[in-house]
Amino acid sequence: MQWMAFLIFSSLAILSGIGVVALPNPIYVIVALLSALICIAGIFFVSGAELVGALQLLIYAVAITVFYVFVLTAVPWEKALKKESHYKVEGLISFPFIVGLYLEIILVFIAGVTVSPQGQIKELVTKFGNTEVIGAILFSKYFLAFELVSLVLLVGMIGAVLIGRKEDQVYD
Amino acid sequence: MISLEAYLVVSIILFGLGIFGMIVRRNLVTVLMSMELALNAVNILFIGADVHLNLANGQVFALFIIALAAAEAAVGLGIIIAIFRLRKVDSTDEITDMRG
Amino acid sequence: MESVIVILSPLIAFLIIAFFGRKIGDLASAIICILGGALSFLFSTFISYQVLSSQNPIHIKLYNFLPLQNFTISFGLYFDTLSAITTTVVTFVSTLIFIYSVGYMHNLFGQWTYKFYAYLSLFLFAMLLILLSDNLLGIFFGWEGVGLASYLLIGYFHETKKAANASLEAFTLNRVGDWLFIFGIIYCFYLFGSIDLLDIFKGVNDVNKNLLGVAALLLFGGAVGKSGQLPLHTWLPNAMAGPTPVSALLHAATMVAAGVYLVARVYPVFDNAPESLKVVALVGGITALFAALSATAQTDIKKIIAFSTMSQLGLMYLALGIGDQVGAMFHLTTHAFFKALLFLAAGSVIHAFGHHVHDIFEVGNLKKYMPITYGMFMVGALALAGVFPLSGFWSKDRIIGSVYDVSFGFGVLASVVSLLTAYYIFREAFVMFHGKERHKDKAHESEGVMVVPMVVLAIMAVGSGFFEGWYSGLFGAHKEIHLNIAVMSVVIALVGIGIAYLVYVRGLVEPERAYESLKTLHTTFKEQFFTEKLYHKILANGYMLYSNLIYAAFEKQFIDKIVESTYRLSNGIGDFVKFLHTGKINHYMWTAYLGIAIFLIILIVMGG
Amino acid sequence: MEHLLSVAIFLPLLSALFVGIVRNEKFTKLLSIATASVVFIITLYLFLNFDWNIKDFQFVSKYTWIPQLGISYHIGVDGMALSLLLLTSFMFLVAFIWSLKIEDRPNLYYALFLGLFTACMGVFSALDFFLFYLFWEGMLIPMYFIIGFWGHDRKVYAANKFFVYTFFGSLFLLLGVASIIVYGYLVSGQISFDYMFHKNLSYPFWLQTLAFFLFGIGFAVKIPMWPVHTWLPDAHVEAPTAGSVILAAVLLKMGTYGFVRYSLPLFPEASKEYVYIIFVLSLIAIIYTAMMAIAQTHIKRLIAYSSISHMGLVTLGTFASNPDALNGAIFMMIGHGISSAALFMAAGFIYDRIHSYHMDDLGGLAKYIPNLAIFFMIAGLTSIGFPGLAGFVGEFLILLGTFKGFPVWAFIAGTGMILSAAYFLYMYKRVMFEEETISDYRREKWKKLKDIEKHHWVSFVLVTIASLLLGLYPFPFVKIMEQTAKYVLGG
Amino acid sequence: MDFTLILPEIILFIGILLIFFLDLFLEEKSFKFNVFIGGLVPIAALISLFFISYPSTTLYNMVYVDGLNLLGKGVIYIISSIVIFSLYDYFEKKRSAFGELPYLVLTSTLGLSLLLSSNNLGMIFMSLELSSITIYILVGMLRRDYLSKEGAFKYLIMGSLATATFVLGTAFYYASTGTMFIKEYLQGNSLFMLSMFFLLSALALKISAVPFHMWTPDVYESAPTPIVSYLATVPKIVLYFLLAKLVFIFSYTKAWLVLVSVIALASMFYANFAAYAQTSFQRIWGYSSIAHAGYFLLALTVAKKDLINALLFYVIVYSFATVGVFTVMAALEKREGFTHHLLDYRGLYKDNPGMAVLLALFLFAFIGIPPMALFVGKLGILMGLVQSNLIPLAIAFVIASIISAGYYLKVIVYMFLEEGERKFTPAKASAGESIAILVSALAVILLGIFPNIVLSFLKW
Repeated sequence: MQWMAFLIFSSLAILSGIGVVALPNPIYVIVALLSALICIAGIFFVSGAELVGALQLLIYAVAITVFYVFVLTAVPWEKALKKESHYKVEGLISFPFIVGLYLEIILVFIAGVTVSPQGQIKELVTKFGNTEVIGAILFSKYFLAFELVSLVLLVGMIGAVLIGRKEDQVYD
Repeated sequence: MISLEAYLVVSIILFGLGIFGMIVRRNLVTVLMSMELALNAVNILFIGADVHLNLANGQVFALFIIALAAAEAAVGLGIIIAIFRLRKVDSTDEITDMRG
Repeated sequence: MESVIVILSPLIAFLIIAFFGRKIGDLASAIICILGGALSFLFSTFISYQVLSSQNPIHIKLYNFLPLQNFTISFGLYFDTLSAITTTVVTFVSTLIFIYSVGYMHNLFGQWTYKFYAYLSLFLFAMLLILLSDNLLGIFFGWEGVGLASYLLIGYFHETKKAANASLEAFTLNRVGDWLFIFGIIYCFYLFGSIDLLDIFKGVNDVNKNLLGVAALLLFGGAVGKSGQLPLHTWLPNAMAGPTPVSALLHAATMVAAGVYLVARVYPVFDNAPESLKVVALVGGITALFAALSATAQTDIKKIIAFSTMSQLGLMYLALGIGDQVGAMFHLTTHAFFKALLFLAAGSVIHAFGHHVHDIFEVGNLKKYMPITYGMFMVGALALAGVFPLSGFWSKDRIIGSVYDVSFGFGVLASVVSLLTAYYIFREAFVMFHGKERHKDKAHESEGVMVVPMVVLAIMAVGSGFFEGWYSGLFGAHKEIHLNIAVMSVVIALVGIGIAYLVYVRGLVEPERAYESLKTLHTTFKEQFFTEKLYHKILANGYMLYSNLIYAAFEKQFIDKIVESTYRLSNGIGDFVKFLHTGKINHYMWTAYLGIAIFLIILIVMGG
Repeated sequence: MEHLLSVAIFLPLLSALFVGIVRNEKFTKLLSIATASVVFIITLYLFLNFDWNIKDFQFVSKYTWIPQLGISYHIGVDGMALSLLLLTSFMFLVAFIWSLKIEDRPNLYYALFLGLFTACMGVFSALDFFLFYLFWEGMLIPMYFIIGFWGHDRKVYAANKFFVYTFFGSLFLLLGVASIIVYGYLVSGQISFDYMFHKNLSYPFWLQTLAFFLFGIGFAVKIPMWPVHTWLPDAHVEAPTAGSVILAAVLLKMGTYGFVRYSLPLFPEASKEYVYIIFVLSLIAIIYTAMMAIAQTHIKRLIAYSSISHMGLVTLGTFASNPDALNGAIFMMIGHGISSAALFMAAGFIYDRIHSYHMDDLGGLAKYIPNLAIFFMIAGLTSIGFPGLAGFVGEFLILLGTFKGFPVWAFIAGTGMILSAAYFLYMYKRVMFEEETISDYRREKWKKLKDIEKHHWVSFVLVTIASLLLGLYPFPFVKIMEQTAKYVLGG
Repeated sequence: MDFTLILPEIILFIGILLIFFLDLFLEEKSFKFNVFIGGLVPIAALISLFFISYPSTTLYNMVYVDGLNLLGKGVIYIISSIVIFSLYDYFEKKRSAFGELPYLVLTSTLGLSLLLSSNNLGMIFMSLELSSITIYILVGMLRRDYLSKEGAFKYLIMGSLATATFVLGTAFYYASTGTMFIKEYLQGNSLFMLSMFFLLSALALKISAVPFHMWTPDVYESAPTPIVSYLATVPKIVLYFLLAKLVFIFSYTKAWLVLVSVIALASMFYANFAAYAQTSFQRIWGYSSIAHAGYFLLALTVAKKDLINALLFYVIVYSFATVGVFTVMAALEKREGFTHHLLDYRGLYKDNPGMAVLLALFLFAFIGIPPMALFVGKLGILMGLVQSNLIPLAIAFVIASIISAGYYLKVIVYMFLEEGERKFTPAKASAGESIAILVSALAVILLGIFPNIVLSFLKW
């Protein structure tokens, strides 16, 4: 069952990913990206990472996609359609390398992955629930990092405003 | 339990697609979107590793990545808008003032 | 002390003239120069007297020059019979020629002529260094010193291309000799562990004969260069571009004879390496013949005498080579007198025409206008030809006698040379002083200051031969005169003179017609068997051509190009890279991705 | 007494600072000459107080500097270094006097020269690799600007070529230094840049080989040896006169000094093993470069090539592994310094007056500027090794010493005597003689030529006196180097 | 919980907030004041460093402090401070006097400062990204300047590639070791190798090594010059400190040596050649920094303490020299119509001797002439390479250095030996710029003569 769900989500995600890369119209690309993100969130849910999955849906699927849509309206996307949406030559040249990357990853597999499971999160999760456990880690060990995340988001916001704002509104 | 290899394969395929998208896309916004895809692909691997290792640190990291992707997208889109304002261009072959 | 004055007085004269010559004027410089020479002569006479009377060489250490690992080179003066007498002769002749030069250079006074006297003093100093040094390096100092003086004096009229070229040639060819000489010194140093003459004389018997022969030949190389012997001879005729007193002093009486003196000085070395002596004899003999033949075809007043000098020096080397050291030295002495006399007389002729006449066929019948000069020249010529009882007879006869003792072949050669000598010198004499008047300008007899030295030299040229016995006695090498050879020599000389007389005074054969009919031969002789052409055209020009070629083709186009091309290559690669950098963000990604892919391959190939 | 050497090294730098601060032309010139004189007197004083029987370095001062890297401020001199210091201070004095009349940015000019002065003094007295390299490279910048600012038409090209070429060499030198320091560290567990420390180590042959070639590249470029010599003619041609003087008289000596100070004592076996490489290059330098010299029509280029030729003889003597030859090589460095300096001064004077270095534009000058002709001749004679002048003693000792072990090489090298005479006199003839070949226009123009002025006189006379002194009484100068030779050759 | 260990970061953070609110409440006129305060904050942080007792760890081992990273912090505070001091005049002249500037720079410094102290890849990632995003913004901060935006975008995209590869590497690291702490892990494991590889790629991109370098010249050309002086130095110092840590866990893999040396060699030679064809002085510096990345990476080929020490010293002095150069350039750029085209530098010595001399000083330092400090760095790396038996690399280093001399000299030639055609008004350095230039010049010379000032801190 788990496998089935995983396979479905992952193949959908990959399909959507191909859509992100291949579709010409930016609007369709957003839709494809959204679909890919949702599928990835599905993978998260399948794997028992509910919190991350939920946040993925919330932040990514909603917030960021809205961003993109917003920008695409600001930057008239019809203009983009008048041109080729892809660099064909570059695509052709780089495709073998991408495939090469995949093959190499597979080769690495053949060489062998040895990972020794060692944690006891499962037990904790069953005791307290996923979100609590994550929260506990986040606010103990990764407290500082979490603060940094907030700072990153703040800075990102400031930056977006600073750079993106209309310049003639600022006095000289 | 889904094996780590499966997560890895999906993750790497999506990562590769994202990178490929960054190489072939012409529109600035779509380039940025491909970047999002690549970033998010890695999350799968973290989750897989978590599952496999029986730990939760990867999920924390995945959260960081999501937040970071948001911030980066914000800044990136801000820059795209600024470029569009200044030049009315939106594709990568038009922002090649600096070369050589 | 006296002995130091001998060598210092010309040096002091040189310094005074060099520093103050411009202030005190040319005449004063000349006088200082003469004083320097005279003082030197006086003291050297005194020293010679001391040495000869006491039979003890005087050896004075001056100062330590150079420390080597196991030996310290120090400079010193060494007066023995050989050096003392030669010094006296040299200073004597030099002083006379200095005096003569006052008259000769008189018309150039006011044009920095004090330089001339500075050079002359320098020359005398260097010459005395050769004669008196107690070690080989000191001799080498003098050796190069006279080379420099000769360079400066030949190039005295440096405004002319001819003099400039001649001086360059002289110095360069001398340097070839010096190159061999200095290795001779070095070789001696390693053979004997010392370069002091006395140490060398002491050690000659203890060293390997073959190695000694090499050392001897290297030293002889220096002598060859200095004496203008084959094959380093072409500079000597060309050196006549200098003022005549210079030719007389350097290129007849003293400097060129330094080579002979050197061989005589280190004669023990040669003596113990008999093979080397054969080379000396051979070189001397061939040069003697070669130069005599060349002289017969020359028409330049001074060049004939120059070739004669070369020939006579060859004879001296021949004498050294067959073992008659004393004969050679005695001939050197007499030769100094009569050859200087000849040059001064020739200079007198040139001076009479305001330094413009150089060809013997430009003048004629001068005996009418310049009787004293004529007389002097005749005395010199007779002495050179070896007519009894002039000095040339005694010295030359002694050599020819010795040569016949050793080898009949060389003897014949010497006789032939004598014949030719008599012929060419009298050819010059007769053409210049007899025959038709070919000159246009008015000739006049030279003034007293020039005549007096000539007369003194003439007296010496006539009389010095009678001291042969005394001279030989000093060295303990007395030699009986072979009457038959003496008679034969005189006859040969007279035959030579006769031929010249018949051709150039009697006009028995029209010279021009003779030249026409013997054109090839004549040209060959005149061109010194084409050796000069060979050296100038092929060796020197070839060297220049080759140098220019290598410079243009290899140095500039290859070595330097490599250096420059590195810069061009850098720029070229830079341009190419610039072309790759398109400015498209996709390309940036692509490059980065390419890198990742390649590095992954490396990673997998290398393994963990 | 103890710090006298340090004073001599750093006094010029101090003066340079003063020059930069005060910026008064007269003060600059006066201060520079005073500095050079003081330094010269100090070195002379050291020279006179030097005990030539002691094998060790003298006037040593040593202070810890960078303990982490084992670097110390360690200076001291032996006979060779002291002679070269004497030469350096003397040459700078001469160059300063010579440049008295300079009008273009004199403050900067003297400041750069003073900086160069310190670097040169430092190179010859440093006993610590780091310190040595500091001075070695330190001389690059002032010289670069001296050529670049006061050079002639192609000054930029020449300056860059000089800089990059020398830098090329010195980086290899640096690599060599690094390798021996590291070896010392691995062997003794103690990192030390000290010369004496490394002198007492003995390196394995492979390291000697490596370091010998790395050091060799560095020194060979500086000397310069064939075939890395092409920067020198260009640098000389374009440099101002005083720059050429210092370049030829002092800077080139650093290379051979390096060979004697570092290559020979530190890598004795490699020096013996690869001696023939050096010999072949030296002989090529002697003969080939002499041929290049005679092919020149540019006076300075000719003199530059003659420098290379003479330095070939020096390298020959250096590696002949014979004390006499080594003494000769050191002596020849000094002799060549004096002669080439004088030659460049003469050439520079001709350029000042006639604005051309080309022999085709010159001729018959002996008639118009006779005093220069005299000094030019003396300089040339020194250069071609005329006995009684400074050039000969070195040449003689080198030939003498080399002859012992390598007679044929020495014999061939001796042809340099002939060739050098040929090219110098050929040049002299074309510049000074043959007045009859020049055009009437020039004759008229040159009648008004001014002969050498007072400061030229002083410079020339100083150089001539030095040349005569060294040529006629070399005894103390050779004696003082005797221990060096023994020390270097391990005797 | 010992918060004194992150005292400097706290000070920075407080400073950031302070300026943030100052900027909000004060008028535009307060820009200079803001900058002044901003410049003081790192100094305060620097002083606070002396109150930290080390070595010790805190916050669940997420933050650790030892002598080495205190040194790194000290240096980045100094550089941040002088960069902030130097930037006000430039931005005012460019009419981009954003009050946000000082605290953005401080934010980046804060991130990097934490990066120095952290041992955990999660922390490292977040702090690195904090600084990166801030720098993307700073690059695009020139008002009405299209190029600045283009540069920012290119940097952002390339930077996000670095982010992606970094997280991929972290994921592999995590998957193979089960922890995000950097520590020795000697089980040969293909996932671990991949993590090494991707982390290396990401960091190589950040330090602009070939083939991840393409953004560098563009960003250097387009970004505001004081910001270039920041982004060319502070992140690099920190990243090399990080790499110095990573080299000890990764270098036992066989591929590490090969990979790093290939990247290093490619960087050195590619950049040094590419710089020859450049006509813009800024781009030359871009390539110069790529080449230096190559030099630095050479020192990371093997885990040798001496080599790492040499590297860190070199990076520090390199940073001072770079700050000096870019500050001089900023001072020059303030003039009307100055474009950093090499032709604009002609005759600089005539117009502005002081600037030209200082610039030449830095240029010679870059060439590697003693007594400038970069020479000591070069020497150290050479010695380390020789010590590690990597003589071919050492020779390559030497050759690359020689090649690099050519284009540095070209600039010197333009400045000193050629006459300018265009005339500019004389450049005036503001007080802040003067401080920056003097501090960096002093550092370059003083550390060259007395490198022990820094070396004595490099003890582990």
